Amino acid sequence: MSLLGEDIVTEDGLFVVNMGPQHPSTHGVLHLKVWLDGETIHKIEPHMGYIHRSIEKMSENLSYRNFIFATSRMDYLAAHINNEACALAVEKGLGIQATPRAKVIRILMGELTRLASHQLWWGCTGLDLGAVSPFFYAFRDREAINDIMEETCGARLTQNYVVPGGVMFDIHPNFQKRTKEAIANFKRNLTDYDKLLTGNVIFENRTKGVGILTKEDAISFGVTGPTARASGLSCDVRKWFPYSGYENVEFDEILATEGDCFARYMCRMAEMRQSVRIIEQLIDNIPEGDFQEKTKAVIKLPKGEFYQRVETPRGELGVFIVSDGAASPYRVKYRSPGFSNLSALSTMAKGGKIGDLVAIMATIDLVIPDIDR
Amino acid sequence: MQASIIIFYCLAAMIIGGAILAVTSLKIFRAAVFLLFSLIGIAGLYFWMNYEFIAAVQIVVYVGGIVVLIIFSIFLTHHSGEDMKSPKLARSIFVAIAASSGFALTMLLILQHQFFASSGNVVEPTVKNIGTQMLSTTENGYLLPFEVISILLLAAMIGAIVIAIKTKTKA
Amino acid sequence: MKEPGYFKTIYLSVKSLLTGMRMTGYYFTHPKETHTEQYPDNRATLKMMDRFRGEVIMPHDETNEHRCTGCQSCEIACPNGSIKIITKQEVNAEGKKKKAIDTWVYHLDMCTMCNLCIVACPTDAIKMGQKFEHSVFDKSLLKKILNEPGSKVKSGVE
Amino acid sequence: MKTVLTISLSSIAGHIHQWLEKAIGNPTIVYLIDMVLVAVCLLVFLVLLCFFLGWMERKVAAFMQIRLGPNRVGPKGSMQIVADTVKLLFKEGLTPAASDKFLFHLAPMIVVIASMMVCAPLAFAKDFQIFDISIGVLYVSAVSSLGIIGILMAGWSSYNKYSLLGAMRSGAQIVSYELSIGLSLISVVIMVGSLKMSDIVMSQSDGWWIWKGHIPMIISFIIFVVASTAEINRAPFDLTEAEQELTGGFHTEYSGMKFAMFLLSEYINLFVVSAIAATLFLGGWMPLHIGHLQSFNHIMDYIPSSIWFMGKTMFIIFIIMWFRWTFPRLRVDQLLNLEWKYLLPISMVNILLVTLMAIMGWHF
Repeated sequence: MSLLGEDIVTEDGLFVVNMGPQHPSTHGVLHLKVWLDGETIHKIEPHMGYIHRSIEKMSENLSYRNFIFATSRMDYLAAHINNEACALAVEKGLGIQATPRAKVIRILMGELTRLASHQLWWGCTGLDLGAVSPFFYAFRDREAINDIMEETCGARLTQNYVVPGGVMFDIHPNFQKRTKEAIANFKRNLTDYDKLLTGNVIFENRTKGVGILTKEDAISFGVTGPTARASGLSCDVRKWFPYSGYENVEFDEILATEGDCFARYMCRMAEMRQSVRIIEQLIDNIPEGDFQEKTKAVIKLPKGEFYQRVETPRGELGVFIVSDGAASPYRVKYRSPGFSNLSALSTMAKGGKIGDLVAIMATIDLVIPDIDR
Repeated sequence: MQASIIIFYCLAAMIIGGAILAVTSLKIFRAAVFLLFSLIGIAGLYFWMNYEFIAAVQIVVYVGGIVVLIIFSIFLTHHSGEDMKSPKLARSIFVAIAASSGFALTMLLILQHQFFASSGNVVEPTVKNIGTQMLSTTENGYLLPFEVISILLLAAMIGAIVIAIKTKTKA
Repeated sequence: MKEPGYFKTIYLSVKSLLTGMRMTGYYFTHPKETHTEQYPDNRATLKMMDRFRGEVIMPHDETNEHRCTGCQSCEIACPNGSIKIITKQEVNAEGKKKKAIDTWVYHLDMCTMCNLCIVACPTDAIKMGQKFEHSVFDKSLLKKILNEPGSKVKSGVE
Repeated sequence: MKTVLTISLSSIAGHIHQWLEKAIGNPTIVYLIDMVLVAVCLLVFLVLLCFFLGWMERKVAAFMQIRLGPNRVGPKGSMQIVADTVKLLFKEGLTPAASDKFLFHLAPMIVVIASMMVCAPLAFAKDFQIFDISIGVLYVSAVSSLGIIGILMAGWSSYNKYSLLGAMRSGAQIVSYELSIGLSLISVVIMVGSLKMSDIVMSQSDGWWIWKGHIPMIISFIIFVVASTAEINRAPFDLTEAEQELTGGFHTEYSGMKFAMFLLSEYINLFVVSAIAATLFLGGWMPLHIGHLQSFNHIMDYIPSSIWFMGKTMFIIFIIMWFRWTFPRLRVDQLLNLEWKYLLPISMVNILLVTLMAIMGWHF
């Protein structure tokens, strides 16, 4: 066995390890080139593009009704929120607003999506840190939410429930009952989560003081979402730029100051509680009325540029549409949260061990199709 | 032929074969593994002689300690996978002469020595006896040799640390 | 915050570990909590959610009539081009020429079940079916013709 | 103690030996046949045991994770592991082109042989032992250190960086955890005054060491279980495999039968470690006896000694599995911290306590 060559061992004796594109903890086809000094990380270079599907380019050839469906495939764990962002951008262009009922349904669905996404993240964090069982507990709770999605939207993951002007059809008669049950169950099961990971000494050791991201770094890398809020950067789009009526709902923006993996973990755990709070406020107060504002069969946006941001479970998703007045957008650009969050990975992981890198990747909650689009 | 004799020859073959391969192998990691076999063979020989305690100590110290340290130091130095250069002929001849004269000297001593059957109190090699003997300071006690031998482990430890420390050349 | 002492650390660590073990132990001793779906065994009784989107189907009534007029709204609405409608000119009883479907081709392999075609259909001719076991060995089997042979459009559907 | 059952494992073994002596006569050949018989029996036993442990692990994991586990092949999925073994047997054994082929093939064998060798001094039942060596405990700790060489060889010869990192981790891990294992073994040896397995078991005829030895023995039992979990590379100490970090560690490149051998050795090690813990602290095959409750003790004697031994071993195996399916994995530096900062100092103090107890006779 000979250890030579630039891509294996550098002249300084640094070990070059290609983590991914097929690696159990990169959560998809992410390729990280890692320079190691023993087990200590010296440098990381993310290589992307393994799952690039040109969603932005595809959107230029689809009508304003149709391009929404493609965004379900970006951040597939928050498909509903992605769809909502696009619909909101189109509504902004048309100068209309969704009906009050549709708005509340969107918030409810969005928060259920956020819960489901955070539950999956919690399970995967446990899995990445070597505990297999959390994954199954998380999936038990996530399954209930997926069932709600299936009942009302017709699909479990890529719902495509949002259309410009509202939602595609009204909620299922069982929706409220089922949601209340799921939320009640989840509130009980949340103590399991704390017992299994939050208080566990091994987990705390693995995450506390690991992968620290300072507030300054978070700002300069454009990090958003719970990852940034754990560093003390207040950036919740739902608070700063309320959409869909989030301004009428009571909830707290979760902030922490440590900026380490444990802070990110606790931020997300607290966000789950906030999501539950929002759902509980709204579930009995869905206003009556139309679920969809009337729009023309062929939507044409006026000439101009429209930008809409929403808060996905991973951070700020921006949809930027340039319209030349035709029936399909001239240019669409998505500002995906995963991409910016990934850029901070190298800074966070430097000086840590390989095990730390896995913990950091788990707590910034990467979804690779969201990064590549 | 008795089973015991067969086992002895098997063990002897293992020791000698392992030793020869360890010296002749050009891959340093393989050499360490062959050395391991040789040491295990020696441990087996102790077992064969019913000196179980010594055999276990042989495994603990040499196999579990020294060889692992050797392998570690091989890991820590790069380029360990390449073949070593074959030694020069002159050097090989010199080593061969040195080794065979050492062998001859040992054999000479063994052959000249008058072996006699031990008489009287044969100490049973039980753990209790070994423990008492090892820590006794009387004439037949082994406290001093025991301590001297522990220097071997110290030397191995220091050697491992020296190899592990990378000299950082600062520009 | 003061760091807890040596023994307190040990006590707290062991306590936290035992809490976790108690939880897994609880589930181990309570097999009723099992959440496994009995999927292939419960095929006979398995009922999907009524809005579940499995594939596009075109319901025909007992007289082999469907509601599709061949307006091609769905074909336009489909983002993936998985619908292809071939129309023909038909002469009806009054001697008027009328557009009707010849073949309604559905490429299941390209479909993403986005429901946009169903929303676009003005006559409710198509809807989403609940079948979800679509695996086949030959890809060409995924190309389906939805209108049954000899079927015609229901009278009164414009 | 009165033998309650006339048919015991030891009497069967004795009968076979006597019959062989009568039939053949030549002591050398009888001895060789005995050895071969023992080896075959041990192999069959261990392989069957590994099948059982594999099934047990899956079921334990499944029930802890609110699912059902394997339930297709055989009753309750019990034949699943057999199906998996058959699959591994027929699988192509890949060898990386740049690997050191000789060591690559040798490594799994060394690992398996080392773990099987440790079985020799185990007392499976009353008077039923392969080799009642006078230094039993020392032998166990010596031979179990051989397995690490196999892991180092596997990691180095695979020509894979993940494997190499895994091997390095395993080296550091095993070398340090052997210390606290040794110290907790010694605490029993101090109490018994002998390294012999049979003596250790006999010394517990009136109570197991975990009861007799008060708190220090309980501490050393816990330390032994924790440290041996680390020694056999099981979660939460499975850094050498660390699927999420090193994609399988030292056995990343192994497939087919050679991978199965690593798996086999993992389960044998699990069994051996638990068996030793059961022998040293829980009385081995010795039934549960409580003080002077003669009738109770008598009932306990009716349960065959082999069942006592296996029952205790399975109990400890279950605990180790329980660890695995509950905890996250430690990081490599925390692993060493745990050993050098907590386990080792505690077990050193514990040794002093045990010695004091032994001298003062403060045990039952």
